[in-house]
Amino acid sequence: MSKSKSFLIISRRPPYGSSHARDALDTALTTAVFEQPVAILFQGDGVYQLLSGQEPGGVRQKNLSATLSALPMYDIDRLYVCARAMAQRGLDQNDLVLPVEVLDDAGIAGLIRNHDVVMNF
Amino acid sequence: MIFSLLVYGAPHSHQAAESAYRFAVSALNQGHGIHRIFFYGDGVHNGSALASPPQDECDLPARWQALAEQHELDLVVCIAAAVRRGVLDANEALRYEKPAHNLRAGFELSGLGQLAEAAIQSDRLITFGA
Amino acid sequence: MTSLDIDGQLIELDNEGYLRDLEQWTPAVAEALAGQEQLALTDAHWEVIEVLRDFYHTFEHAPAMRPLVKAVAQRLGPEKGRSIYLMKLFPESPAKVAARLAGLPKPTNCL
Amino acid sequence: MTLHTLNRPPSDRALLTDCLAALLADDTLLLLEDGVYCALESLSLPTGVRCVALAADVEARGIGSRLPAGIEVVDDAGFVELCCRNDRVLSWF
Repeated sequence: MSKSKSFLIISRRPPYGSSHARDALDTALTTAVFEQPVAILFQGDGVYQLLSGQEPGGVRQKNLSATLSALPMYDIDRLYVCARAMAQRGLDQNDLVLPVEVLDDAGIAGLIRNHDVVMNF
Repeated sequence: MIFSLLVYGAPHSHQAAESAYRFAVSALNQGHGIHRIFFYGDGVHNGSALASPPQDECDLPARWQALAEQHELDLVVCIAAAVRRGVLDANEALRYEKPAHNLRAGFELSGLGQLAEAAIQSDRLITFGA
Repeated sequence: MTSLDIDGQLIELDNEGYLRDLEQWTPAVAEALAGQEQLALTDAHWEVIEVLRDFYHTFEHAPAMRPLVKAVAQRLGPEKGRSIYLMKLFPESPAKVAARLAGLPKPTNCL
Repeated sequence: MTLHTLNRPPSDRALLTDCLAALLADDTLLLLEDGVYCALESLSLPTGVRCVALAADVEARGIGSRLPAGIEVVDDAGFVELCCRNDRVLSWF
């Protein structure tokens, strides 16, 4: 594809309760396969997607964190989490399945301005 | 200006699809182009040929179809989201060995790549979330 | 509806030749599926099928071409981690053909 | 410049908080669908941020006379114009 745009995907929903988190991830993977630069920001309850120890077999769903672990295989390595979301939930980097960069509100506002296309899920 | 729209809500359950429809009409009336309207998540139900609201309520799938015919719009329903929710065209009905298909004329099933492509090719992507 | 006869056990396939029950996959099933494509599986095929099955079990989805190439490169070296190499082994659509032989779910045609 | 749209009522506190925190000067916040109820709260917007509500949704919900002074009402054409005038559109839902 001739044109290229930078994509930011904001994933705000927790895993399993609805299809939003899975849809956000599928959109990120597909956009990366189209060779566009993709960053993901986990915000609000979306940070729960990254929590280690998920075992969704009992609710008959696939493990979202397993698919998230594939992000580096798609060259998606700019992963951000909202500092407020982490602090409110008492989470830190050690609780998560992937290394992420923690952003404060000003950082997030700047991130949005730095991307051509911003999609929220 | 060239727009693409992403519609995440089913008709009737959520207002998102109706908002998207009004936006599309307004943009076209102002002379703007619409590259694609992409239906994702529960939004795939906008492409059902079988939606049957009462006569005094808005039949959004029928309106989309009429708008598409009038303006040659590209209405794309996410194939993976659609087949999971039982919105199939003849080809997918055959692939999954189902007894019927129900994708409305004017819509087509295609992959998520069409959303990425739409975002790249359009000046603005507007999401109508649910 | 077609099926494979593997040592007297009937393995049902759907109308596109994918396993109805993914649990029934064995190496012998892969050989039989390859036979339908006029492919004779060599060690070179098998190591890619192994990479694909590992990818699926680790990441819980069948990869598109690009991440498949990357996974093959990581496991089998840069010489093999190239789409041309995979195209030779699994003609036309390596991610699709190899996934069928590896007993992964039927792709949703999502790309 | 970013056009932010918000379609959830103010009871979805986390969404509203994250949306407001993401606003920068020269951005516009467009309230639509159930989001128009947010206009009835005293929103603390950063300086230089314009807040508008979609006319059809305001009328549908009967809140036109209750809107505070700082909130402008735009019709569907105004929504399209805002999309043109901003560099990107981010939907909060």
